[in-house]
Amino acid sequence: MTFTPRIGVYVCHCGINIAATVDVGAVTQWAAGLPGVVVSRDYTYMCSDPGQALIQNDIRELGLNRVVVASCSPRMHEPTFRAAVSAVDLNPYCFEMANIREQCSWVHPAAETTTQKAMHLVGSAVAKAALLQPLEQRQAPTTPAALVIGGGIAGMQAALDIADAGFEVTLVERTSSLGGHVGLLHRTFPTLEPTADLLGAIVERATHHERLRVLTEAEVTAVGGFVGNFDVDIRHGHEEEKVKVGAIIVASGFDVFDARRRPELGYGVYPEVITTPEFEQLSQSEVKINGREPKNVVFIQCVGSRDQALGHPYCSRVCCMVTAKQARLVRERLPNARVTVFYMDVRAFGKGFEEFYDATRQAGVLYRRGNPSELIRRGDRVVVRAEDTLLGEPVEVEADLVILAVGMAPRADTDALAGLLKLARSSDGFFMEAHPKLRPVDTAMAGIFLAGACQGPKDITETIAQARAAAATAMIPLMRGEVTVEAATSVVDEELCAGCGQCASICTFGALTLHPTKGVMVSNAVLCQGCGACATACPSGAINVRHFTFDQVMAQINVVSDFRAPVFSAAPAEAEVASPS
Amino acid sequence: MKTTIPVEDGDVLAAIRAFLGRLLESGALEAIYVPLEAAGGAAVPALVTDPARMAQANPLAPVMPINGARAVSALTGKKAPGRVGAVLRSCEIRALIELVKLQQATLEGLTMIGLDCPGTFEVPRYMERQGQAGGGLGDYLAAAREGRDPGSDGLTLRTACQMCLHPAADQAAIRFELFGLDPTQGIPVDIPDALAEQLGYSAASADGARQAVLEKVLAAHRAKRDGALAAVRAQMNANGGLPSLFNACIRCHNCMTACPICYCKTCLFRSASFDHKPDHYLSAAQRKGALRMLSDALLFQLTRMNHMSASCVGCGMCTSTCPSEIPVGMIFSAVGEQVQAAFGYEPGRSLEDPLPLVTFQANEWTEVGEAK
Amino acid sequence: MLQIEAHPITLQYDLFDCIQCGKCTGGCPMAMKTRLNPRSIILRLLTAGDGFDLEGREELWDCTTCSTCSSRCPKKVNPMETIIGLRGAFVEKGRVHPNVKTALESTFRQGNPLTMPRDQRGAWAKDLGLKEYAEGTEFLYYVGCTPSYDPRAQKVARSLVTLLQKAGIDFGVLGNQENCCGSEVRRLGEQGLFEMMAEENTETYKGLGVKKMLTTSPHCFNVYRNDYPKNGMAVQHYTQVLAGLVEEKRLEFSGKLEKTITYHDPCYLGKHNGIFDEPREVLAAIPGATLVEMDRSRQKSLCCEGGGGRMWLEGTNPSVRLAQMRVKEALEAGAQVLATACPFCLLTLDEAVKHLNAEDRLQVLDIAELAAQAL
Amino acid sequence: MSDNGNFEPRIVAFLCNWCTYTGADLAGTSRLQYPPNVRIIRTMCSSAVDPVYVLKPLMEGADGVLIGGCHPGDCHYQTGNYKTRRRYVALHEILKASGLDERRVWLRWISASEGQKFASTIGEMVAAMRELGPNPTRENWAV
Amino acid sequence: MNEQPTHGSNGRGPAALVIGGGIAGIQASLDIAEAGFRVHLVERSPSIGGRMSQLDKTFPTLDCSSCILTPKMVDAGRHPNIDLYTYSEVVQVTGEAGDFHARIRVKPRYIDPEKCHGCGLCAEACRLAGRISSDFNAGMGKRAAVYVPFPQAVPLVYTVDPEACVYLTRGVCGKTFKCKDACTAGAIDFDQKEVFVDVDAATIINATGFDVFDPNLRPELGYGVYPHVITSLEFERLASASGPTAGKITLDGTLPKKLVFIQCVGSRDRSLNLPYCSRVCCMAVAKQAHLAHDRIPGAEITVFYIDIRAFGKGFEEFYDRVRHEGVLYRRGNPSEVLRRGDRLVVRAEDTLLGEPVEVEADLVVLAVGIRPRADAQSVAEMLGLALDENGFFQEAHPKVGIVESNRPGVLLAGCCQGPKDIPDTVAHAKAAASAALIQMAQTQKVMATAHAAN
Repeated sequence: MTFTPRIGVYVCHCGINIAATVDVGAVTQWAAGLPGVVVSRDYTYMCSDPGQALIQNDIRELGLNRVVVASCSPRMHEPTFRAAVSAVDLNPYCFEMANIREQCSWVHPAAETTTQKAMHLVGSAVAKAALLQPLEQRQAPTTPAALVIGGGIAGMQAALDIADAGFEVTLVERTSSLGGHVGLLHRTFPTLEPTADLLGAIVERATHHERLRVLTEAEVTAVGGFVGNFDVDIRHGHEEEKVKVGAIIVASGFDVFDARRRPELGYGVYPEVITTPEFEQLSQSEVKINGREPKNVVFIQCVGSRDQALGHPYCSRVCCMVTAKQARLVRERLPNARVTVFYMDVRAFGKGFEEFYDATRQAGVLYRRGNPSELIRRGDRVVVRAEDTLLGEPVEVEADLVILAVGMAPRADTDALAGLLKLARSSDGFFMEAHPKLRPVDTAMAGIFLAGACQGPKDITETIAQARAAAATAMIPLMRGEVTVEAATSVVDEELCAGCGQCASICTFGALTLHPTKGVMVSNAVLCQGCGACATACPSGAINVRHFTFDQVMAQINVVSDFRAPVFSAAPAEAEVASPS
Repeated sequence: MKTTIPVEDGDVLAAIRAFLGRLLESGALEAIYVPLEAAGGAAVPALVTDPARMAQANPLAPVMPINGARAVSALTGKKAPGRVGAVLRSCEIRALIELVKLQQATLEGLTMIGLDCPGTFEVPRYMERQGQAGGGLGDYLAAAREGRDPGSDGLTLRTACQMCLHPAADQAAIRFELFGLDPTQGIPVDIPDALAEQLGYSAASADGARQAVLEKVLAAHRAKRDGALAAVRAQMNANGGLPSLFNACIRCHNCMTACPICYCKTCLFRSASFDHKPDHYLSAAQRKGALRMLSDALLFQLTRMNHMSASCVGCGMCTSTCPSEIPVGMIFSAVGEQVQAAFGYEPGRSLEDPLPLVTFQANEWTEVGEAK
Repeated sequence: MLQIEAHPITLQYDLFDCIQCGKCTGGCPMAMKTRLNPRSIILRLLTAGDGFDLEGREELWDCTTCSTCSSRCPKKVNPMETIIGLRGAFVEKGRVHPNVKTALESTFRQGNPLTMPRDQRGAWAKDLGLKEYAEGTEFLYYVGCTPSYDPRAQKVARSLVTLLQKAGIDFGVLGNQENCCGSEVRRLGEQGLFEMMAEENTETYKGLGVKKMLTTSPHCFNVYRNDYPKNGMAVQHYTQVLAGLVEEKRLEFSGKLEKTITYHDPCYLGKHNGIFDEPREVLAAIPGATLVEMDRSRQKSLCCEGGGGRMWLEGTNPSVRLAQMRVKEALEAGAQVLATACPFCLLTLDEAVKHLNAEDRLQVLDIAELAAQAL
Repeated sequence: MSDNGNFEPRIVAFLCNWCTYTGADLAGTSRLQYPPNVRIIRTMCSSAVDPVYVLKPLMEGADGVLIGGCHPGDCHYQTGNYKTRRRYVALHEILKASGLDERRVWLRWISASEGQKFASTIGEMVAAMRELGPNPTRENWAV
Repeated sequence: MNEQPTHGSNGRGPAALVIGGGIAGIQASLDIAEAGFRVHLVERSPSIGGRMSQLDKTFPTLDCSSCILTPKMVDAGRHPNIDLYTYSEVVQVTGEAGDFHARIRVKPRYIDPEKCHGCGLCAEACRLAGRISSDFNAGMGKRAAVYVPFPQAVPLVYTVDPEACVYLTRGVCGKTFKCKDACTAGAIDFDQKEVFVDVDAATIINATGFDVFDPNLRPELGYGVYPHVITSLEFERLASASGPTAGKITLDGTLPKKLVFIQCVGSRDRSLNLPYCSRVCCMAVAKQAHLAHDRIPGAEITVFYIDIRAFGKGFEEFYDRVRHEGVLYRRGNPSEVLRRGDRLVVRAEDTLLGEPVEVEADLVVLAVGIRPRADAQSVAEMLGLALDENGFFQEAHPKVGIVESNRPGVLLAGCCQGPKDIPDTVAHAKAAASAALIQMAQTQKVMATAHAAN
């Protein structure tokens, strides 16, 4: 091929994030000498408008046909720069990034070796860039329908929003009724509104919405396809059915921490010891323990939360306010009862929470700082033994009702569901969002979104907010009516392919088949997810994944395997080193 | 069924030729792949359709110019064009089965005709041997009967054959048995019942001492093999190790060309990916101060191991064709043995065993990938 | 054994509002030198259950009622009042320091805590020809106990009179009829006596038709303003009055005062009542005077340890005296004059200066005195 | 081999885009320091790491090669890492059998949330390669 | 992002009006625009980005704020479905859900946005260069009278500050306009007048954000008196690579060795009628303590707190990590800050020791709380919205109606409704987008039928 690369290299200071540890100037100058490079520049913030303009001008002025930016992780800014280059009609796939921040300047000291590493990474990117090929992104139509897994408050809210927006929604609930954990609550904080009031309305709407199909006692058994066009198998009672949807929202909820895992608290041993969910039930009838009204009630917070020893290092976010609410209820129902709350930190962070906490104390609830160590039986009562860390003294509090504020845990079946949907999980075991800040409801799987406590502990308000957020994000492909098909997929070289079919046997997505007559393999770009396992399986190098081809990777290897301190070859005449900053 | 082919005045070869001829005449097969004796005494693998040509056929010639699996792959492709037969040795059959798994050949419409194989000589040895007294067929068959090495001082079998653990062509449909038997009295053949009836053979068992002799042969080969592999492993692990073993390699790719498993249309190392620009060589040379030309010799061998060692049947054709007399086959057998052991895989045993690298289990090698 | 019921107290003083943040104790000037820990007291009351034993809690008498704790509490709890309440329990049981007993008795009998005869109260002003307050007089000048009897404090009252006369203010005094305001009685926990006095005094002022009152002491000013039942009487501290006069140019200083002055905010003027600027305005108006600020000024002013009945109590740790720390701070600030506007501060600081032998370097003067000098 | 303690090992790492590469990014955003002896090449999945990619650097004199993938069960492509695991086992046998030190090739499962694990893995590998000493192919031009 | 589908012929379908260009407004706008509807995004300041653009790192992942925000800003600035009105204000809204009419006042930048490339020559030339304190840098950096708030501003167009510009304030600026002379693009235009743009919208999202507490209201803490008492926002700018000290945590060149962070300044404070928890300070302080530990070798860092509210995903783990790094957490709400010699002294009670303590400090950082915007009242009146008892915008229902307001069709996003951290803000904004999309989908149906009718 007569193509000669004209590569522009752009090295970012990222303020001082890179410049403080990497000699950006040296990298820029070194890059200028690399084969194919016609211009090499550095700038404070390549991602800023002027930074992007710099690149765009060079593409126009110097006729660049390949661009390399050395800055942060491609996971951060690749889309930004791809958009920038395509804005001036350079194919976005003719762009390559060198990750000299996350994987270089941020993890190494300011030293020659760090700069050398940066040079290698840039060289590697340049070598790959020289071999990059323009690719076309295709659009595929989407099925204007959604699947919601889980019939709790999150699932229902998400389903309703999508249905209200005019799309068919299938809601799959494992149990026989809608409502999830919220259905078990008596009243909500901080308004003390009866749960039934708010939940009832939602369940009512969900069950009667014209575009919302509720399947109870149902579960998803298989998920195929991809964003915009998922094929879902659902086992519904005894029959199996298949639905096609464009987006999937996971709202599978959480499990309650099993207080037996803290045996020193006597749950399951002393009838006087119950959990917060159990109190929700109790508080709906007359509050009696062992047939009599409790006179001394003690709440213990952080049972199964903030507990590294039990693998629950995280805060369950709701217990503080659940406790405050229940303590208030006890004061209302049993005006003569003494109510004590043992806490480590009171986390009243939500709207109206601190005020509610104030009101709870004003109602006569005694808050004592300390994490009770054990419960023991003394006569017909139990004794809570703790240190009041503010008195600095060990204390014993007699109680005839002890309520353990149990935390939220990932559902036991999270694994199974994760496998089914190919979802990643955070270290705390909950489903992992695509980005904790800016993509809190997306997952790594395009078209699959998270709602509610399956992503991490949340109260009702946050759950609903997040459910609606998931709904909005899921609606985007549905409303657009199309999704962009991955361009970096596998491609078969018919000249080289011997049709051995090893690729087909290894492909998870059934993207490869034997051509009926040619005796070579054929790849289906829509099914192909671009993992590249096929390319590895092919001994003759007949299959390549676009944008990650054998030649491109080998070119990178050739650069990075050469650990000699980078040699400065005199920059070719037309190459230009420039530093506007 | 087991039957016996009658042999007239001890001419075993004639009997076999006649038998092959009848397979064609009877229309049981349309063509048969078998070596024909050609001018100069060479035995040339050929596809025979004319029964008359069977006069030159010599399946008993102790030589294997090519691994027949390649030939069969060529003439069956993804489906045999007609009713084809192929006279093959065990190593050829096992290679063929691997190729079938790799969709480079098919057993559909193919009749495999196998012989007990006492071993083969390198082509030059075979030619020499032709002239010599006692180098004839009789001695070869006798060696088979007694289970001894048909080679003699100076004229040794191919090393691969000396250490062959599969001398019997178990997977063949039609199987000529030689070990522990005296074929001059009639050649015991294992043959499908239908075909036997068509050709008018009736059951007749003459097993004799075959099993015992086979054991003896295997024992001898195993001993030989262990010694040889131990030796080559010693070399591979010695200072310089594998690289020095391949220092003599001229990257002629003969090993790959002769290998029955290397089925690629164009080897990766002959593709554009390794057709480097001049500046590539220069910069590569600058790294270590010198660059081997042609480059990537060791990488080529290692990659080939990685591609085919799981399926290597140890036919030794690579060694036979190596102009630098590198013990390629020995090396690949040594490596292949370990790879195959790791996956509990025996190449060529059965079509049922999946190729180890295109399958997996979720709960295997769970220790792999975790820090020790 | 001095058992009290804790629960009613927790309710009376909204102690459940407390989140134990410690802002009270952190700022408490006494916590630095004694066991006094307002936060801890509140928690102990909250966790006491039924009975709470005050035995041995002498530190409750260390409190100067400076109100640092109460003025800073983010949850609007009032530790100072709680402590005063607890003092009440001691008083009820008669378990108080003899000095306190004397002060209280003296107030009850003589109308002043200083054990001075009632009929000598007006003596300080004999030669000033002040008029008795009568209906229609603009201001009732409430002199207060200390300025009436204490020779040092009397100078303040005299100076103030001069200024008021110079400015032509129409004011009158009650002379021997003047009765203690009860401020200290209340701080000492004798709520009963205080309420009785408050009633009497209110009656008296009603009878005289007093509309506007000015006081020498911030303590009196505060008690009238905040502790007395509402009575339609406008109370001002004299510094407010002077500041007003200065602003209206009714009071002008012809004299000069080439001095570096720093001002010590009295707790009952500043923290209690947010009066920070008026005293400074008066000082600023004095020709030649250079005002410097100590680091701890305004809301952060360090208590002189004279409030809350501490004029009669040494406290549990007399070895460290806040007044002396204060004087050192004034010296660090480079002041020649330590100005204040409270008789208690005046006396404690004066004593501290003497104790530190700093008379030649630092003068403690009341703003009224300074102003009068500048006339 | 402590006499090799002072040499700087050269490591090439192939990291899967979804887990280990992201984990490496996390190590960066968390500012977890690790030795600069590693050069990272991003692949979409560990199963895309052709053994040639591993062998080539070893031939060029790299002292170690790291393959990083998602934990078993977490593969973004469902089963890619299971395939990787088999390829790795095969490659290990080849390296072992052929006397090329298999201890120079590591496979590690490092998730997107394991920045710390990534950093420490590099640390461990650098130390281990120091112990092994320089890859002989560094000097051997005739490979 | 090329060739976006847009509902309705060339985008004349239903549109959304988003007020406020912080992360909430940006996120809501992007979601709506991506779904194919037109968005009018109105930002009062010269650039979108809002508070988040002032932050250095974000907790608990520590990824740099501008790194994750900048792409979103650029996307919003570039999006074909988003009409960006910066340096503009919505001054009037009439109509009802599905059919709002809004008037936007575009303030004069005195710079022609078409001509300006944001090269900055004017700012260099300006007589007041380096003399106007920069709001973006929380008053710590200095800029010229013509400026962009920060380098990654979107749009990257300069603005003449009418309060500062010598010409605009005094009517004359020397013999010749230095800025005009400097500008090669001829973009400077002092005759520019404010213009009004009328837009229609099916729905309105109010994302006007928040103010921070003014610590002068807690005089005992010495803010404004002691230069080395700063707010958490000022600390962010100090720690930021793009800040006035390029990331060096210093006010006078020397690195502080002893740092004290004070939490709940202007939060949980009923005496100042700020009874609520500001939700973000605990983690912001944990993050800043980590940064200080990270940037100042051997620094002694103390955090005074009342309760540690590490409630979010990964928060508690981060709090654990910061303590593990050696940051000392002491439970107590400092009562006052004093000067002692050249050092500051923080006086507090360590409530767990039960003793008053004095902690020396070279730098005291006040974790100032989140407050309603000063102009919340007037915005509320303009939009006909209610405010809650704390002055934040009142949601329709605390649980099921958190993005709806009392006025149908007008939605709330982000901190204007109450304190939120970034993930919660983004989620809230997306929730608002969802409600908006529903409204717009329905409006579109109506439009379509109406269109079919005639």
